[in-house]
Amino acid sequence: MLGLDKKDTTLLLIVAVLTMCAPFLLNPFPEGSGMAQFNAGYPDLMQRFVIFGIFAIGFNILFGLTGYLSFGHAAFLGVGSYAAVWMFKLLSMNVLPAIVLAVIMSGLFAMLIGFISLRRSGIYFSILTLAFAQMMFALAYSVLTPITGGETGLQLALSDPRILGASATAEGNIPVPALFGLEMRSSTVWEVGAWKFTFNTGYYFCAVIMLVSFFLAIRIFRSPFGMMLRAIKSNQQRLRYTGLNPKPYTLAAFVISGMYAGLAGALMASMDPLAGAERMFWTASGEVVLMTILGGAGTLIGPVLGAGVIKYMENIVSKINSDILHGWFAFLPDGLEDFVVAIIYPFIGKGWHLTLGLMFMLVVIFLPGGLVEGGQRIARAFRRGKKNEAPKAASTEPAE
Amino acid sequence: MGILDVKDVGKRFGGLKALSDVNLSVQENTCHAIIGPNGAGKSTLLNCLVGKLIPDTGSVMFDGQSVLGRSPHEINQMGISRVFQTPEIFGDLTVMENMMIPCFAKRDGAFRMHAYESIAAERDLIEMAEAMLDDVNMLDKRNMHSASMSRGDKRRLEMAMCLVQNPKLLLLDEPTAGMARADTNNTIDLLKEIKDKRDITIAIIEHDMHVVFSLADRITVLAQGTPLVEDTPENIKGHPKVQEAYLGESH
Amino acid sequence: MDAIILQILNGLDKGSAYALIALGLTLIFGTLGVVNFAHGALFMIGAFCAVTLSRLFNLSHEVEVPGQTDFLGNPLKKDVPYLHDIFGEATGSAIIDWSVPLAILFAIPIMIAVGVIMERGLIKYFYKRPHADQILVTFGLAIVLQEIIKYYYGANPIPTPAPDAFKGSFDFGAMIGFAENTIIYPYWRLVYFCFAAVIIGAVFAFLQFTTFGMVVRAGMADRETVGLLGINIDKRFTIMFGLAAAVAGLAGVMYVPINPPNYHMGMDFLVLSFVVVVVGGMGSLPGAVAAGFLLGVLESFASMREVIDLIPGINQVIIYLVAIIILLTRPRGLMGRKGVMED
Amino acid sequence: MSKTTLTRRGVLKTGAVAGAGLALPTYLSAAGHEGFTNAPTGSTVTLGFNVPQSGPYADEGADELRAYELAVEHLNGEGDGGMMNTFSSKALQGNGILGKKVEYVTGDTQTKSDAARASAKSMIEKDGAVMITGGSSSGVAVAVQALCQEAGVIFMAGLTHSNDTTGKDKKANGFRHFFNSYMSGAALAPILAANYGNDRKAYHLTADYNWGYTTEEAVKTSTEALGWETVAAVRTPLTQTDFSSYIAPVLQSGADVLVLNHYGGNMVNSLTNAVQFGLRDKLVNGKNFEIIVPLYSRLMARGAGENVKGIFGSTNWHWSLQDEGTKAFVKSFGTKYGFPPSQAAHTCYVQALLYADAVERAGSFNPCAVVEALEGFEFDGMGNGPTLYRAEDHQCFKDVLVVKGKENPTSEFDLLEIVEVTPAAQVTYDASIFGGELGTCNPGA
Repeated sequence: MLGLDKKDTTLLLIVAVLTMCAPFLLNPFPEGSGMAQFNAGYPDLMQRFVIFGIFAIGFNILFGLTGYLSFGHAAFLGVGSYAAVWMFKLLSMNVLPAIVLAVIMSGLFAMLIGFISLRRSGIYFSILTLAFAQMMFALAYSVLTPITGGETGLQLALSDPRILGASATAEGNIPVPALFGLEMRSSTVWEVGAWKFTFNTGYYFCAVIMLVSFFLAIRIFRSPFGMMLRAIKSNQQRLRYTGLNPKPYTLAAFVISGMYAGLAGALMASMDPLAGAERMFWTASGEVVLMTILGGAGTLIGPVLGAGVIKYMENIVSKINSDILHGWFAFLPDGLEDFVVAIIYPFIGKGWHLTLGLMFMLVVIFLPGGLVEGGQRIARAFRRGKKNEAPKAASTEPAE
Repeated sequence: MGILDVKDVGKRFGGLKALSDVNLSVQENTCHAIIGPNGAGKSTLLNCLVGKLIPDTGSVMFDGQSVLGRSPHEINQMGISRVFQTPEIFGDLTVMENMMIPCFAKRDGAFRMHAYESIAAERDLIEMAEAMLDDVNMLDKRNMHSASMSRGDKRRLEMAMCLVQNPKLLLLDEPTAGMARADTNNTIDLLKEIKDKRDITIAIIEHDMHVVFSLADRITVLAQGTPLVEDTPENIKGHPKVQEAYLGESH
Repeated sequence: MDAIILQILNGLDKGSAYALIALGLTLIFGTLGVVNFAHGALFMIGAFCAVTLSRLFNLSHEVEVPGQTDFLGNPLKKDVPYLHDIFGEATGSAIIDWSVPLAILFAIPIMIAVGVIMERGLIKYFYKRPHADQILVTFGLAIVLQEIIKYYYGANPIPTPAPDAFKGSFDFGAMIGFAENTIIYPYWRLVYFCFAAVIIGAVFAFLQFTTFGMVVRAGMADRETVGLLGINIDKRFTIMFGLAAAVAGLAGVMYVPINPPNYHMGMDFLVLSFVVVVVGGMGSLPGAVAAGFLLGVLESFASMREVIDLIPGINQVIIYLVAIIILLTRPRGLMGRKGVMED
Repeated sequence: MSKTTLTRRGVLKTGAVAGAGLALPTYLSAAGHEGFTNAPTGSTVTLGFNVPQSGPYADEGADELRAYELAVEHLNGEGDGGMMNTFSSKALQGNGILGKKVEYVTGDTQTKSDAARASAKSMIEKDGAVMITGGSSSGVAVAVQALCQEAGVIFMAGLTHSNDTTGKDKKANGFRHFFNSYMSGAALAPILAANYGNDRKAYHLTADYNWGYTTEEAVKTSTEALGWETVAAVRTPLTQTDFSSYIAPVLQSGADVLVLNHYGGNMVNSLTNAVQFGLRDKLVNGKNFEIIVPLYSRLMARGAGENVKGIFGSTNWHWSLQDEGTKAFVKSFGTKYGFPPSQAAHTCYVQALLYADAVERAGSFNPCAVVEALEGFEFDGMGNGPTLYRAEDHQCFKDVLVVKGKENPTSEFDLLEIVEVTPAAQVTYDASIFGGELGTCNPGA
């Protein structure tokens, strides 16, 4: 289907079904129950899952295929956001022109930064990209405040001179981003018994774009171009002596992944029309690196998983406070309750960073291929359990 | 005029004279060996031919065009393929993928943005690669992870990758270095077969006299950066200067 | 002229902190080939060794102060350190006053232990793994260490002053014939600079003049060959890691009076120290030191009012700008060797 | 061959299920039938406390959270009632808000606008919070305020000092109790002139972002009006940790006062460095060299240790005030936690109470009703004397404290002493001077 082989088609379909059913899958616990804390099926987080999924998919095209570790990719996310918000301010609240401009702008920035940074390889390349991103962050936060809004971020105002569209709504509010009148923030809620499922326009818009991005990523992975990128990671010398010029290939990969980042930035701005400079700080660049490695660099689905896990930790685990903990363990005798809460407390709520750090370490120690390898091991264990007599041919296949 | 003409090439590294006054002409459809003791400048000369180094003086013409100042991939596109001393292949890729890359390079040039196409759809190239693999008896290994193969297989794969491009000139840099006798003989057989079957020019740098005398049509002896003598294998064998150069090395 | 001397002095001082951190980082890079994102955390732990010692010295019991009340109206209680009881008030106060320099002795064994445990327990399994994995695991470790410190010490900076004898500054300008108050320099920064010079000198001497150092240097140049010689590289690597941790930790201990330490100070320095190491050139110790001082001095110059007026925002980007220019003109940094971390 | 058919059938089946899922729109119900976002339906109402729990301001955030927990206790009729007893409005009954028990959710802003908005959004979208409050920086306050405006909930700002929050970036759904840069400048200048004379040369070091700019501007204008001269103003990067190269040239410039427009970690480090360079022991132009920190925070002052002694600054509130409101609050906070509250805790506590009171008085959680109840609201008994929530910009006008680092602190909390309580009239300004548009209140869905 769509020029994909059977295995990839299955993968794409699974991802499509998962994203389309996310409002159900992420809200497995009934409203008001103790476990409802773990529900992630609200629009903002679902949007973040897919947007950071796009960011990580794009990053993986560069890092997973060519092995070039960019430590400044968040800069393109920032550029995309700024471009999109400026489009909202100046042109129209329609998200399409904003996304188009954001992708173009981030592509141009990626072209320039990539052209210079790709003159070096290895850690030298990483530091060059880091330096560019940090410079962009520092300038955006300070001297470029008139363009970027500085500390408070670039946001919409009632006085924006919107060429196509009104500066303010009839009620005197700032209009919201929309796709030809379909507001990104509008939601329908479906209540089934104690469950509550939210279907958000913005989420589905992002999800569709993510699926398209994912599909394109699969095509790139399976294309001759993708093979060349993997060849670059494997042996640049041989590639050169085989008559291929690695530079345009790496630059193209850099620009493509920069455009993915810009797309993610534009979607962030479309869901929530604000662009802050922190988006470009090195920790943000580091985050996408961690997402990719955590999920499994070079695999198709890994980066999306990694993005999901990190965003889940950040948004769900960080919100559990000691009151909620006491609520959970209220059934225990008092002394034991306090003891259990005291044991768990450092790892949740404001201690969510600790859990994250431990998880990074555990995953990389025990699952060198990231979460995807974990999945493969489980699958293999099942397969082995099912048919012990089957030959072990499957295990020699390269990991995907 | 040969297919490859090296004229007055000189190269210095700081104070060290690596090459001087090298003149060499490789004739079409012959196998030309360059031999010489360690440090004679063989590798430097080779690197000057493929664009890794730029000589200080002189010219290198291939097929009527200068190769100087061109980068390795451009020189490959002109029709020169190179086999390395230790096999250079794409270790993370499968054998078949290793074969497809030169096929694409041959057809599409140094860069093409074929990011949306599918490899599976390139029937012609796949057939081409498979035929070549068949030629080197590696078709059964097509889905193997190439890094996990034996050194001999890697060597054969590398040759196949070069040959599938149908190069005008095949450069071999000590193709049997570090090989066991049996592997060396296999390689010689393989090269002989290639030579007989195809219209191809081969330039080989080699240490192993056995290999050289089994394959070469002409031999150039290099010593201290300068060609000592150039002749047929028969004449080289008994040449006093050659013996002197090689004896000199052992002392 | 005086302004320039002033900024050179400042730069050297800033640079000595950069150089010390980068030195430890490049020891690990160069000898072990490990990208250690937890190096900043080691610096931070060193700083908290000083805080801990100072807290230990200040362990107190409460004594009621007659006639005064606290904010809730209860009788005011004053803390009296046990050291006062043990050594008498004068000696006790003096020991507390000197807690930061004393912390050096306290920190060395702790830092070496931390380094050795880290290497034996974790890093050793990552020598053959891709750099990306090393980054992930050491970054995770850095977060964990940081969070542990935050859990016990809070997020706010903790003031830990230098001994009274080193408070304040001296008028360096007046000494060399400039007008008064043009070039002033705090005593403690002078101490820090000298301290850094001694540590750097000691590390170099250690690598230069001991057999151990020779092997390590050989290992930095060509690890495989040294391994083939049958030398137990593993043990030496462990010691190197301990040494690097100690250097980072000592840099942290002595940094405490300059800026009050907090749990994320390591992360603040991390990116900068990577830039320093890379600008210096991978695997080059002198390169790292030179780059540290160079970037420190340039940063100081960029923060001059006259320069900022000329190029607004230059102080924000100078380090990165210099890094980019150096890496583009010198492909392997100032003194880097070919083939180290280029793949 | 059979395998292929199997897959295809599997796909068809999945497609059918998905189709069925989408074909059930009749069961869907639109949210917010009450006419505004997250209208509380049950016996409880949820408030969102969005404070920094990680990053450099985590301790300040923790103190804010303590204050909120205390406020919730008091609102629900537990504890000693704190400021509810001294508050001039007596609408609050101690039975929750409008009879609904107050519940709360917490989130981590990380002091990043993105993260703050994400956690505020999750409170609104997932937990049904009807009001968001908290924060420890202006960047976050402005970002979250804009979000609340868009979503149709009330935002009660925590610690935010930039003029922008209720100036250029003001929003109808947002309210700020904390004071701002302008007020700091206006309150400080006369005290500075009185203590240091009218003939001073000031050197500014300013954090290079919005809050720094507005503070520098405010202090500059108000001191220059009293005869001071500004020698230079140098911008320092946010990420700067060592300020030596900025501090060292100060003496050379001929300045005799250094103004540190820094907050948080920047302030701790720049002040420590300035004292390290011995600036305060110097005599310039025949006068003692002085340092000024326009915005003081006790929590941060602690980080600078002894270096704060004798240094002037301004603060929103301090626990050593002697009015009834302050005493009641300090007592209940101190009893519960064992140490006195910070100004961040105070402003957050007051904001929570003010919101609850406004809802009681309006008789509705509808944001527009709350806005109406808060606009122009005058109250007392909350620790700052008579206070006005100005209708034009949703900024509180109240007395501003000028404080000085204490020479002989009796405890680690007793670091500041109050020098002067500048009356509200002296720091009041025209609502239009900072631009921006309030817009109209947005009740959301």
